[in-house]
Amino acid sequence: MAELTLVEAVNDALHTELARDADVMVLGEDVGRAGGVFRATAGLLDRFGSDRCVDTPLAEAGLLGGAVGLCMAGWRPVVEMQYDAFSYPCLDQLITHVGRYHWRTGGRMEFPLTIRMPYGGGVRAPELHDDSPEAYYVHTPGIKVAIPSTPADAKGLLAAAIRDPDPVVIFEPKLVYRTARGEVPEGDYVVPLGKARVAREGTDVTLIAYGAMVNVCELTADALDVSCEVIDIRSLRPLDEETILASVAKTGRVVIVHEAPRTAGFGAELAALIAERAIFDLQGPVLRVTGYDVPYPYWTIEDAYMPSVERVSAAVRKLVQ
Amino acid sequence: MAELTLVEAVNDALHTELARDADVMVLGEDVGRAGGVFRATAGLLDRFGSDRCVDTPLAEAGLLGGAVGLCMAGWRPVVEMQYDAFSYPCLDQLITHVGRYHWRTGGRMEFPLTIRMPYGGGVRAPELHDDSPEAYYVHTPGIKVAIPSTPADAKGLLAAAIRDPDPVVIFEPKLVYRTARGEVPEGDYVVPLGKARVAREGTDVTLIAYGAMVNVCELTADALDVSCEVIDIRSLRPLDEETILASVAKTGRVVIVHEAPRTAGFGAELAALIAERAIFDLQGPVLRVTGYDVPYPYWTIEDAYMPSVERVSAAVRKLVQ
Amino acid sequence: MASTEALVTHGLAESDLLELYRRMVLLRTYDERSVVYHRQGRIGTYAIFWNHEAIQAGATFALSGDDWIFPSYRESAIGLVRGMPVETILQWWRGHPSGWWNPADWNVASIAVPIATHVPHAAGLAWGKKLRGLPTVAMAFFGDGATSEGAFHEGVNLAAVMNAPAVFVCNNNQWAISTPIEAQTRAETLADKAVGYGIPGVRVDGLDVLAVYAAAREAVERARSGGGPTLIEAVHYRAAPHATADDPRAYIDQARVEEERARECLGRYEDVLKNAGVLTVERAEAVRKEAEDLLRAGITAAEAEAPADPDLLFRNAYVDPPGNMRNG
Amino acid sequence: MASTEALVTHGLAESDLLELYRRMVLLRTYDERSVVYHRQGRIGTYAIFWNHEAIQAGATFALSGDDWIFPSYRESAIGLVRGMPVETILQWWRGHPSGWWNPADWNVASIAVPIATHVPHAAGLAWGKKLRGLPTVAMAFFGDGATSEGAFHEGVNLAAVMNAPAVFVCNNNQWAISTPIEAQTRAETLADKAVGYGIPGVRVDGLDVLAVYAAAREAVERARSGGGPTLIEAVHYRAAPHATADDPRAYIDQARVEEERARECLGRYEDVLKNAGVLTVERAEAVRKEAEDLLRAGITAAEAEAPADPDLLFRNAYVDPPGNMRNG
Ligand SMILES: Cc1ncc(C[n+]2csc(CCOP(=O)(O)OP(=O)(O)O)c2C)c(N)n1
Ligand SMILES: Cc1ncc(C[n+]2csc(CCOP(=O)(O)OP(=O)(O)O)c2C)c(N)n1
Ligand SMILES: [Mg+2]
Ligand SMILES: [Mg+2]
Repeated sequence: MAELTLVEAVNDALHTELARDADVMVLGEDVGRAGGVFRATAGLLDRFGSDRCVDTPLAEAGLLGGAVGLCMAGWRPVVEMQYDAFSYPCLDQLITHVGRYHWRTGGRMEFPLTIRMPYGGGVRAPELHDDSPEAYYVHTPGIKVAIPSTPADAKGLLAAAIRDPDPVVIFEPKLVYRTARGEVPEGDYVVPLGKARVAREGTDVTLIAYGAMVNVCELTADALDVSCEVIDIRSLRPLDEETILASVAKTGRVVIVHEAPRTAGFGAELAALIAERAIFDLQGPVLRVTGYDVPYPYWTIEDAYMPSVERVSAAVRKLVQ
Repeated sequence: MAELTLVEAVNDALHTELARDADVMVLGEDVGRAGGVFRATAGLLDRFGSDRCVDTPLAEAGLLGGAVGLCMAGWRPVVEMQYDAFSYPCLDQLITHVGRYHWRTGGRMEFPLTIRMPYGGGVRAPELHDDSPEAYYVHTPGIKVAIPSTPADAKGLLAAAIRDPDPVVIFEPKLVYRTARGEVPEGDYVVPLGKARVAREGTDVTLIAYGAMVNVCELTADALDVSCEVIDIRSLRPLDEETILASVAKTGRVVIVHEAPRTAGFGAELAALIAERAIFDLQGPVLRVTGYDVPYPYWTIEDAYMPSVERVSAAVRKLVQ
Repeated sequence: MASTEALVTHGLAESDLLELYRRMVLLRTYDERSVVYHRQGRIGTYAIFWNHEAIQAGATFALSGDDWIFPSYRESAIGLVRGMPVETILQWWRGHPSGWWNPADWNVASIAVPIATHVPHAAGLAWGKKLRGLPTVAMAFFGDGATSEGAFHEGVNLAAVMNAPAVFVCNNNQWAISTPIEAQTRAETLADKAVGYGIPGVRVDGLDVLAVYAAAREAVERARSGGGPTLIEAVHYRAAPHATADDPRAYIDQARVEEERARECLGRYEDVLKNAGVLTVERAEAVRKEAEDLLRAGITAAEAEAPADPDLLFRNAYVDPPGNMRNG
Repeated sequence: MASTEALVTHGLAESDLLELYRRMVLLRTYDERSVVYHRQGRIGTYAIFWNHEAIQAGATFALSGDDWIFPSYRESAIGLVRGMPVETILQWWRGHPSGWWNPADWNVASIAVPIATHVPHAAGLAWGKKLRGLPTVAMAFFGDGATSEGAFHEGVNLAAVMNAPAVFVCNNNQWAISTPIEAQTRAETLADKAVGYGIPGVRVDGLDVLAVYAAAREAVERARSGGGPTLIEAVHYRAAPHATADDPRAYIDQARVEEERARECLGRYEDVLKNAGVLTVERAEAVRKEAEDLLRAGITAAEAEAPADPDLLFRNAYVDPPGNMRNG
């Protein structure tokens, strides 16, 4: 075990997976010479050479489309999108090809590619360095999506994604890239997709979150004298419905938290799941604390946009009153 | 009043709006010489000239990005995307610019553009002519979204969109382009955004849908001896929450129907709204009947993908048992 | 533009010339029969490639079987040149799941419906094979309209930068549905676009199968020997509707179309072969009959197949599907 | 490449030459102070444009006030040439809402953060103004890396096809963060890309402000007189980090950078003016002092401004907001 930050754990996973499997390669803008703008890919170029750690032209659709072709040639590409909002040019390739090509081959050819990107707000950056685009990705058939909140999960989920036979997108919460620190198993380490993590047990209210919002929920649990169960979803697709439903059955009260805009965000899917499968367990409304349906704001007021301990607390109080 | 098909009503709206306001122009692939692949723009080139009805190069991002610039020059562009899935290349412009530029000018410059496109399945077409991408659009801040199901609404909502000061996306259900027929007011006619339509009153179960699925819900209501209220959402953003909540308060039972894949589709948002605001009105789970989380299928089996009277009926029966 | 004469004496044996003829006839027959099948309601909407056969047969003739082909919908039947069964392609147009093949079985990628988005795939495959030390070339087909898309730009640029062994064949039929080439680009030629990627651009008569072959062979040789990608512009004129659903009378000059139809590529090649004494009337008849028989057997086989199992909705979506995939 | 001599005697009055100098000094001062302000924690991450001033000042000097400028983040302060207050731009980098302006007030579009996506906006504006019979020209700035993006391709092509009066200025500083130009393109020059759009492509020394001006003037005149767009490649070399957050030592040869810094554009223009007898040491000092004063006043004004009202989250999102917008 080593104590690593979240972004160091990502780097560790890449080193481990490239060493383990000669078919794995990393490509993206500035992933090579610079080792990535967050240094997530540091050391890969020197260690694995310029065939397996590739600085591509500045073209996200070409990058992801190129990765589709690399899969056809037997590679397992790990594509970095430099930032959340700069992944949008690749959505066309994602929706029309990455999510459909396995189906299109009658289920006969595999596209085991991984897309990873830093995401989320709160980092005092110019616009479009703050987005939480997971809903676009998770709504897309054929795609799997995972979001770690701890260094160990950042390593384990990325390893699972790289080994998975289907395309997987990993969103890494950049707000806690360097502040989330924790023990990370050395060498081979996989956290299977599809298993939520009960970050904290509790009995009165279930707080459901992922990414940097897990920490906000834990801080809320600390701050309140209400027994909160905090569930870190980790894997949005496949989704661990059982863990969620078991917690709701126990507490009967739910607050869902994410940074992304509210309308048709992933929180809506979680609320819909509960409204369908746990309606008779509920003792109150299913509440969401989310980003707003507005452009991500000027950074001096971004704290008013981001779900906070105050906002989550207010939702919890509404339920336990 | 004239009896028109849905696509004729779209064409009527465009003729009316271009005649009414000299700032309105139409652009897209094949909208001019051919009058659109569905003839939605027929006659515009001859009547309004090639400055106001423009065949553009085959480039959806350039098309929408160009429309942003046209707004800056004082135009009100109406952009046609030829098909649902061929709009994906424009998502980057949509998310990074169309939804944000008004905000980016400190709320001082307006971007009154309209995007319209045929959408949805069931038309026995090759792949990527069948998608229901509304969730990608409605999740995007700064954007409004409407989906007509009748010819009159197709005219009135498109007129509202064109006159609206914000960017609006209209999805036109191509499955009923020529089969939905109805009276359409001549000349100026606006159906305001943000008002749902109670397509049919009922007391036992609320069926909520939009686009071609409204008809499926009405047929279900016909087929069952259960009193179904059918709500045609029409406007996804702004959303008429009151009409939905009032119906749920009356029936206590809800089935939400859409063609798009289930996970994080707009149905999830509707279920989440109900789970938050109407939880104590509910007498059963909130059910969704949707497309599946799979690539839209080979067309000989597409009927198994599309929500059908059978599937909606089964959901209703589950609730009233 | 290259001339045919050079080619007849240049590298192609008589058997090659005849095989090329056979492929053109097969494609032509596939296309003509498909239009009929569509009218008869036996296949769905169909994208006609009549008079594009010289480009498709000529360019792919320069490939080895290990090389990959990336077709657009306009080259839906290009797998025929690799021996793909007629019924497979017919089933694609019939919306039957057995029309979807494994690209690795034929080294023919899936039919690309969204314009130009397969161009980066070809770049990636060519690059990926090169990284593995293999001599594989990737050849992508697309139209004149496709050159306006960002995906074309990004894909060709990627291939150029990676020095990937790719050949990009632009079928310039001068129309994108109703949009003429002048509304698509201001460039004098589409081959000119190669300059911006630092790769060779070649313009060739798209109705001259031997000229297309020659240009493709040079490009394939360059690619295989480490010289990187080439852009080939095969110029002709769309002499049929865009697809069965299209009525071009609204936008095209029918007189010009008739003129173009008179210059069609298959008859032209037939004349070349006959003048060179390579093809007899009987041989031509036999080739045509063989193709017609193949088509007849193909549609019979397609129609004889059992309807698709609706469970295929789910079976091909993921290798390892999420548990809730069947919820709806 | 054009030479400076021609220009000194070509069309520019002494007052013009000095105004151009003033603008360069203002931009340089803005940039150098901003790096300091960043270090002092007074502004956020900042994209340095040191030694890009000749391109920004030179190209925009060819515009009239009615013409529009479409900057990328690398030209964040380009509004200064139009008289935009220093504090507006500083506030942008401070994340304060008063850093966001109305483009129509200055005919300067918003700073484009996502690479190349503003290129179609410039095409659309130029086309839209032309449709209204106005003589407006749109000038867009972007980097060498931007030319790889599909949005660049689609935007320039749109402008070309619509014969829109647009001027596309590529700041080729030979790096996109850590990616050198050789990994971006295989083309010999970026101006070569113009060929594929059927428009003129011009290569110019990006450190020679008069050469940039001359190329821009020609392009603007062509655009205004109905000749359509031009692509200008202004060549130089990035002699500063990409941004304050970037440490280029990992990927760049520092010796080369030092060499480039020695050839920086402002001193070079100063020498030209001094040799021509247009600029005295005192005048230069006065211009510099004026710029420094402006910056000092700007940062003071920015810092004096009240913190932003969090309600601005909602106030600028829609003209006519949906009722549930404030739910969260
Ligand atoms: C991204 C995308 N946009 C639009 C379409 C609709 N569409 C189908 S064919 C076509 C024209 C294509 O023209 P061209 O590239 O010249 O090829 P051709 O059909 O002439 O072979 C269009 C616009 C599409 N398939 N994909
Ligand atoms: C679409 C997009 N992808 C990635 C980025 C991240 N990014 C910011 S600057 C930059 C390099 C840009 O290089 P170039 O176009 O040469 O302009 P320069 O910075 O040299 O002025 C990158 C990749 C972005 N802003 N937008
Ligand atoms: Mg064409
Ligand atoms: Mg650069």
